[in-house]
Amino acid sequence: MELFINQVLAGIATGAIYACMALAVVMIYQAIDHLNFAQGEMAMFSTFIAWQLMQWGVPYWWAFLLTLAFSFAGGIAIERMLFKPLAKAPVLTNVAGFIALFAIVNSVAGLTWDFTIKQFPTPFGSSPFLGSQLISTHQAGMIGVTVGLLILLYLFFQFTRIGLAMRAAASLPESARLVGINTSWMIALGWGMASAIGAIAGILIAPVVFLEPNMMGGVLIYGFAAAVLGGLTSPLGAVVGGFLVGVFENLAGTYIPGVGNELKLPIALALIITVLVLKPAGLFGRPIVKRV
Amino acid sequence: MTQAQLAQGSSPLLAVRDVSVVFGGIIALNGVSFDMHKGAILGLIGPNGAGKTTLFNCLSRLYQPSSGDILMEGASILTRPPHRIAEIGIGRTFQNVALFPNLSVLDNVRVGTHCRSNSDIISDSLRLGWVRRGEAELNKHVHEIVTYLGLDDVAHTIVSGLPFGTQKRVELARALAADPKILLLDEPAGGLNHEEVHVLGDLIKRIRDERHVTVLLVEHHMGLVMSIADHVVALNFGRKLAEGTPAQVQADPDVIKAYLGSKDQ
Amino acid sequence: MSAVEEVTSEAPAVEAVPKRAMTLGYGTSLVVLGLLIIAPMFLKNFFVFQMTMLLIYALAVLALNILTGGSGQFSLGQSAFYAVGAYTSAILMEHMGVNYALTLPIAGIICFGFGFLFGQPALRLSGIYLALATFALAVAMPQLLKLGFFEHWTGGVQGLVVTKPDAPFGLPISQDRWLYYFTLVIAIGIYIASVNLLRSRSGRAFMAIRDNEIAASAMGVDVALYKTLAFGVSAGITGVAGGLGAIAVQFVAPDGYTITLAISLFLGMVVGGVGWLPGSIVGSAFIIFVPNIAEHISKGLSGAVFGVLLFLVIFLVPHGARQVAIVAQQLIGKLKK
Amino acid sequence: QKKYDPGASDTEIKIGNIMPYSGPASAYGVIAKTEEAYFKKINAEGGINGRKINFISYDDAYSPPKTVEQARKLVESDEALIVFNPLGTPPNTAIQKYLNSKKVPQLFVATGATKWNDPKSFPWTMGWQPNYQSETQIYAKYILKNKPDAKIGILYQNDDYGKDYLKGFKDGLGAKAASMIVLEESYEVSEPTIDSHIVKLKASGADVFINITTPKFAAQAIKKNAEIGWKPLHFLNNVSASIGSVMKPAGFENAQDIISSNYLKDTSDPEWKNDPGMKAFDEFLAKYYPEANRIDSFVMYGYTVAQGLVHVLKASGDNLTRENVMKQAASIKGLEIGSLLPGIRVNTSATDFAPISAVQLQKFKGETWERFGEVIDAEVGG
Amino acid sequence: MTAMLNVKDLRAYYGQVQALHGLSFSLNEGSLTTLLGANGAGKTTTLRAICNMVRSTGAIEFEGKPLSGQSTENVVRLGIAHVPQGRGTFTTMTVEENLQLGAITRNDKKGVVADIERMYEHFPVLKERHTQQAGTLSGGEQQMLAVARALMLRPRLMLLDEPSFGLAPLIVRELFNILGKINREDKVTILVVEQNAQLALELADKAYVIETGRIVMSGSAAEIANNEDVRKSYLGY
Ligand SMILES: Nc1ncnc2c1ncn2[C@@H]1O[C@H](COP(=O)(O)OP(=O)(O)OP(=O)(O)O)[C@@H](O)[C@H]1O
Ligand SMILES: Nc1ncnc2c1ncn2[C@@H]1O[C@H](COP(=O)(O)OP(=O)(O)OP(=O)(O)O)[C@@H](O)[C@H]1O
Ligand SMILES: CC(C)C[C@H](N)C(=O)O
Ligand SMILES: [Mg+2]
Ligand SMILES: [Mg+2]
Repeated sequence: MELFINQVLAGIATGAIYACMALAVVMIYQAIDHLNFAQGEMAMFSTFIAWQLMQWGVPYWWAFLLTLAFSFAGGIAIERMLFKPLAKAPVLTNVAGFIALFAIVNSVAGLTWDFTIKQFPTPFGSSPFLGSQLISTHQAGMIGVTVGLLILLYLFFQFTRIGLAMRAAASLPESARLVGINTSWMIALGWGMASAIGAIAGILIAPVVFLEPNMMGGVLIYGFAAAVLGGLTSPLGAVVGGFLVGVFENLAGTYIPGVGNELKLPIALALIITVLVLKPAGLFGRPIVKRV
Repeated sequence: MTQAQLAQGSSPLLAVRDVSVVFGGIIALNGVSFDMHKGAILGLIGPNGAGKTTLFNCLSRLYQPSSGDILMEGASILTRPPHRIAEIGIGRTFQNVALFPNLSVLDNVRVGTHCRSNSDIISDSLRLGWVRRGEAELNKHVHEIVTYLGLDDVAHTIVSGLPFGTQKRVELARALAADPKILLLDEPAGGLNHEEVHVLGDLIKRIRDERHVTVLLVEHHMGLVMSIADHVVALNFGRKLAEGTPAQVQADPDVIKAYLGSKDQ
Repeated sequence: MSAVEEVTSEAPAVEAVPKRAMTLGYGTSLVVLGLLIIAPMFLKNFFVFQMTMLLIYALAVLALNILTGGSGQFSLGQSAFYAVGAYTSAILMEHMGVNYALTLPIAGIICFGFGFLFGQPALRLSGIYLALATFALAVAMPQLLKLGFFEHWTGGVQGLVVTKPDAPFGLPISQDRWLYYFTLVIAIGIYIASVNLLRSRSGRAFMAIRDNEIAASAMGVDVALYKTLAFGVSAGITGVAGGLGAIAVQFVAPDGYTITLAISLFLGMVVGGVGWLPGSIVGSAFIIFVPNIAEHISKGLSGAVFGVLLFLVIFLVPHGARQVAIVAQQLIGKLKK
Repeated sequence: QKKYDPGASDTEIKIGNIMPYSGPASAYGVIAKTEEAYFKKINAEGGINGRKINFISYDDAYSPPKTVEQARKLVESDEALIVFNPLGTPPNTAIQKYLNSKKVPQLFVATGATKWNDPKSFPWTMGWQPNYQSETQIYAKYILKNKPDAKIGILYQNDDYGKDYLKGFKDGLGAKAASMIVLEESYEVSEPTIDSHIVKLKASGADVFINITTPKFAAQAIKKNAEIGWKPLHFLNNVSASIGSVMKPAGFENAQDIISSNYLKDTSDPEWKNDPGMKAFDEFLAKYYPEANRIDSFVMYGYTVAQGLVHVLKASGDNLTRENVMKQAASIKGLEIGSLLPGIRVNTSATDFAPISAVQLQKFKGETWERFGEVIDAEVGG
Repeated sequence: MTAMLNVKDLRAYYGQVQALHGLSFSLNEGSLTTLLGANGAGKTTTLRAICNMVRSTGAIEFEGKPLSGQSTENVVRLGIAHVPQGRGTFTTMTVEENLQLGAITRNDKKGVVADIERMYEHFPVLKERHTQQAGTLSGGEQQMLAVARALMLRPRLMLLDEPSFGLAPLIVRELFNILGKINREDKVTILVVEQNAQLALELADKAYVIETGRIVMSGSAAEIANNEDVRKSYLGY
């Protein structure tokens, strides 16, 4: 029983990482109607920027804010330079573009900061949280920030005009233009916001997994899985999905005999697929009905 | 005497029995029943949202009625999956045009023959003799239909750039390619001007007469319905409001109130 | 509640090609074929080996193209099918002494079955959801191959070394050349069969599904069946490619069949032109040679250089090699006038 | 009398190499970059017996099929004399048969798998570093001796490297393995964190922790142990025994008393501040590879193995045939390299294809490794 | 009366295909003009060209300002609402969100809320369905939504592409009443492409007939309605 509780708590702690990334995934999905495979790498790069600033002596919170600003601007710049020209290209060509971006960012980060792991500071400290040795204050802080971000995103998409416009631009650009939405800038804005949220995710994740150019590889897979499980249209779903994936994979790894550990990820993914087969829009996504 | 009248008395080709459809809280169809007799053109009218398209979707098994039954030549179709509807002779067009946008007109029509042919992926890959002969025959049939509907000029064109009215005609061709017994037409006159509607009316009648197809026609263009339908059913809020000859229905006060509106209003 | 199919709405993931544009004209085909037959006679063994790999990956790209360009389903899981094909051949050859040529149809059939079965749950998914499911398959495959449970057969993390076949009947050509021509014959056979398939009733059913599922089903197309068949066919061809790959490389190991392979095949398809079968070989050349060019330009930044080259290609020809072919065709047309 | 095989001439020696510069294993790329820098140094200083080294290194992204392609390119197209220090067990396995059939030396492979020391079946393949199995055997013997009632928990990476270590450890424990090991946990490199495994290991009640992980995961494990207050006797594999790139990020306070073993000098260890070997290393870096991150243990690794190769080539003299290179590689006697720990030398023979086969145990104290005990010969079976 | 929209020598292309061959016409402020033409004549293309949704050449001026080179969204922001052929419903969003999107460029929150209520009065069925996913509405219901969404912009010029498409006769008449009303009372200039020529000509001041991308006839609505050919092709008497 103690092991069970421990694994659930450890799962929640890891789940916070996935949830964080999943929020960024949902953000970009709402903005461009697609998953950006380079998103994890962009987050990693932002985190390196923060790290570099701190190496240069910038205090934590200043580095944090500067990184957010940089990431936001960087996201917009990437969209303007690399993806705007592909706006009319087929969707799959854009996906190829994401892969190219992935390769570029990863490789540049590797050359600039090499592959040794870097320690990344946490503003929350890493002492045990509330006396429990299973969750550190950093992880608790991370859960807090994730939930905070979730609320902000939810409010943004549901209650602001720009959130509505962004969703419209992603789902049907032609009609969006016909109601006066500058679709192209909505997409750029979406990239900017997704990039900034990614930066927050990276900064929160790095103290746990250590900063290095490949730190987001695994995280992104789980982030996608979590977002898809929760429903790509729902920030709440993304967060719940993140925690569920975290907890479930731990329990699977612990309790499914024999194959458990080696197949932790496949089993978690298989579960997600099962859920999707039963509920194609994810747990919290609004099912979209097609009719003729 | 029309064929429809001749067929009266005999058992209906298609019988809709007390069909209801519910979406969440919305009752889209509420106990609708009517018969279709061989060779008839049956007009189905009613206000927007009355449930006409929903009924079509039940007939082509895209929707599952929550109660009631639909009988084709006496046998229920509700046990059939959607893709096994075409083979019993129910063909349809779609209100909002549902072509295969990246295929040519000919290929769209060829897909229409899917239920009338059979071959498997292996024979297809090897292009076995009988597959080749089948394709040749099918091509003849498809070209005949394309010509019949006056689509020769655009036969090799990709359909997505065609004018709306032409696309509707391609849909009609595609439906005809399967040699249906019943043709379900959902607003075929949409986007056509008066003259074009007239031509369409003649075409539908010709199809009925020459190809022995029974037609169920949903249309808001009253001129068309009144001129070609033998029999009209009016729906409102998912219920049958009236049924009879075009003249009867057109004069029905309920229909006027709910659907036609009086001229001097 | 009625049984309305709850289809997640997705812009069709695939920008489709009109069917007539899916293949090459006879003249061009013959020229390409001639080159493929003659070139290896004058090349060093190493280049012959590279050309063999070129054909093998071209087959795998072609398989993905049938799935995506043909039936509109997206797959990031092709590496898994490739792996199953490779391991099937390797195990049959090394553990059971089956002749290498015989292992290929077996690999194809096993992969067809595997793909067909995988297609079942994938049926309910489309677009991104399908992408995730196939992605999961790709991620899971190396881990499955490592499982201690199968270790006796798969060699676990160590993999299996495969013996390279000699030319039969004492033909006086090198192993590499023999394998090349062997692969070429298979590749041509599969290419022709694929073209036939897409031009037939089944192929039209695939494309109808790609363009409009609901309408396809109203025309009598068994959407579920054809979607899973497309998966099966695609997996089967990929499996044959995998088997050939195992023989050519003489080694199978879990690390050879990671998601990176699936991504490469995907890039090959995009670069070659989605839905344009002859593009497969162009795409295959891209994924084999461009990384080499990239590392030649800069070792430390080879990834970045590769990314930049890829961006250049998709900026210039967002529709892939197909676009080049169309432009060329128009030019030739003009010249002829 | 001069004798040459392809790749060697009066003016140059072509050395082939394969490394994962891209993809998930790209961290190892610096090994070849360091080697390249070192050969630059050798060339600048006049080359080897007057011949310049032409170092041709290709990227295989750690994918065996690509390794085969690159190896064949090196042999058949570039006509390199040897393939030197290709990295990783699966990639090396993929090309072993080919290189042996072509009689091209596959020299000093960059992996610690045990199978490279097999001159009978593969006379053209030779390892370099102490093999993984013997390292964990040493830990096993240490445990048997000092803590015979240990309850052991193991965490290992689920690949060839982890499994090789695991096997060595179990062999080392012998019959007692089953009773002493309470939990074997494996993780995949795709996992973002290994926290849950640590939680599980703690819950298993283990009081000895065998940590077979690569640097990132090693640091995570050390840190997590401290966070959840698990204080077992902690053995860390040599792969991750770097002060600068593992212990420091994990936090020195969390790393106290960890036991490991090494054969190379740790660049971050203050002990070597005035060591001539380390000084030479720093001079080399300053002049030929200034952008290097000197705390990266792979830099030291590449620097050392490159010197091993230079020794072999020098010894080959003017007889630069593949056969002679292999022969010279198999007859290194007591070679000292400045970056090896005192007392550790390179030794090979016609029947011993394990150049470095000695290690020394060490314990982490304060901010440095304290070596203890003898230099142990670590050859499996030997 | 001044010309609000001036179109000169408009040519439009789909790829290599030319769809419009030099159209010129103008709309007076506050007028209601109808555009008639057979299937594929180029009516839709004309409206799309005004909003810069197809590649075109020629001069289009709106209140003296050239529209060419402006992006679609900027054209809309000038107060030009477009009810596109095929409705352009945001199918995955709710009915109410669709209406809000119509007013996305407006800044008067209260006015928007009031206008949504007004649309619900015009089309009560939309109110009933305001939380329903718009893509599941019936064809006619979606058409109403498209018109309502365009009205939400509070446009000064409205371009309607077959607004009566798929609407029941009763609703068609209501729709035209509404159009007439906003034209008269709110002084909204209207250009409507319509197959129900009779109704359109009844309501319009002016009419153009277009054939294969060229204007072949123009005049007051009454004149056009009396033309022999028009009667035969479009009115049927
Ligand atoms: N999938 C669905 N989910 C929810 N409501 C639906 C769905 N499909 C149809 N409806 C509702 O059912 C009612 C009937 O729709 P249907 O399309 O059958 O109308 P119709 O008679 O064809 O109207 P029109 O003439 O406008 O095409 C409509 O009010 C519509 O909103
Ligand atoms: N996307 C497109 N690609 C190629 N050609 C097109 C495209 N859209 C329209 N066309 C062509 O342009 C011409 C004019 O079409 P348009 O849609 O403007 O006609 P329309 O008068 O609105 O007719 P309708 O609405 O009845 O189809 C037609 O010949 C049509 O085939
Ligand atoms: C020390 C490293 C170069 C060896 C590496 N861990 C491998 O076996 O792949
Ligand atoms: Mg309808
Ligand atoms: Mg039009």
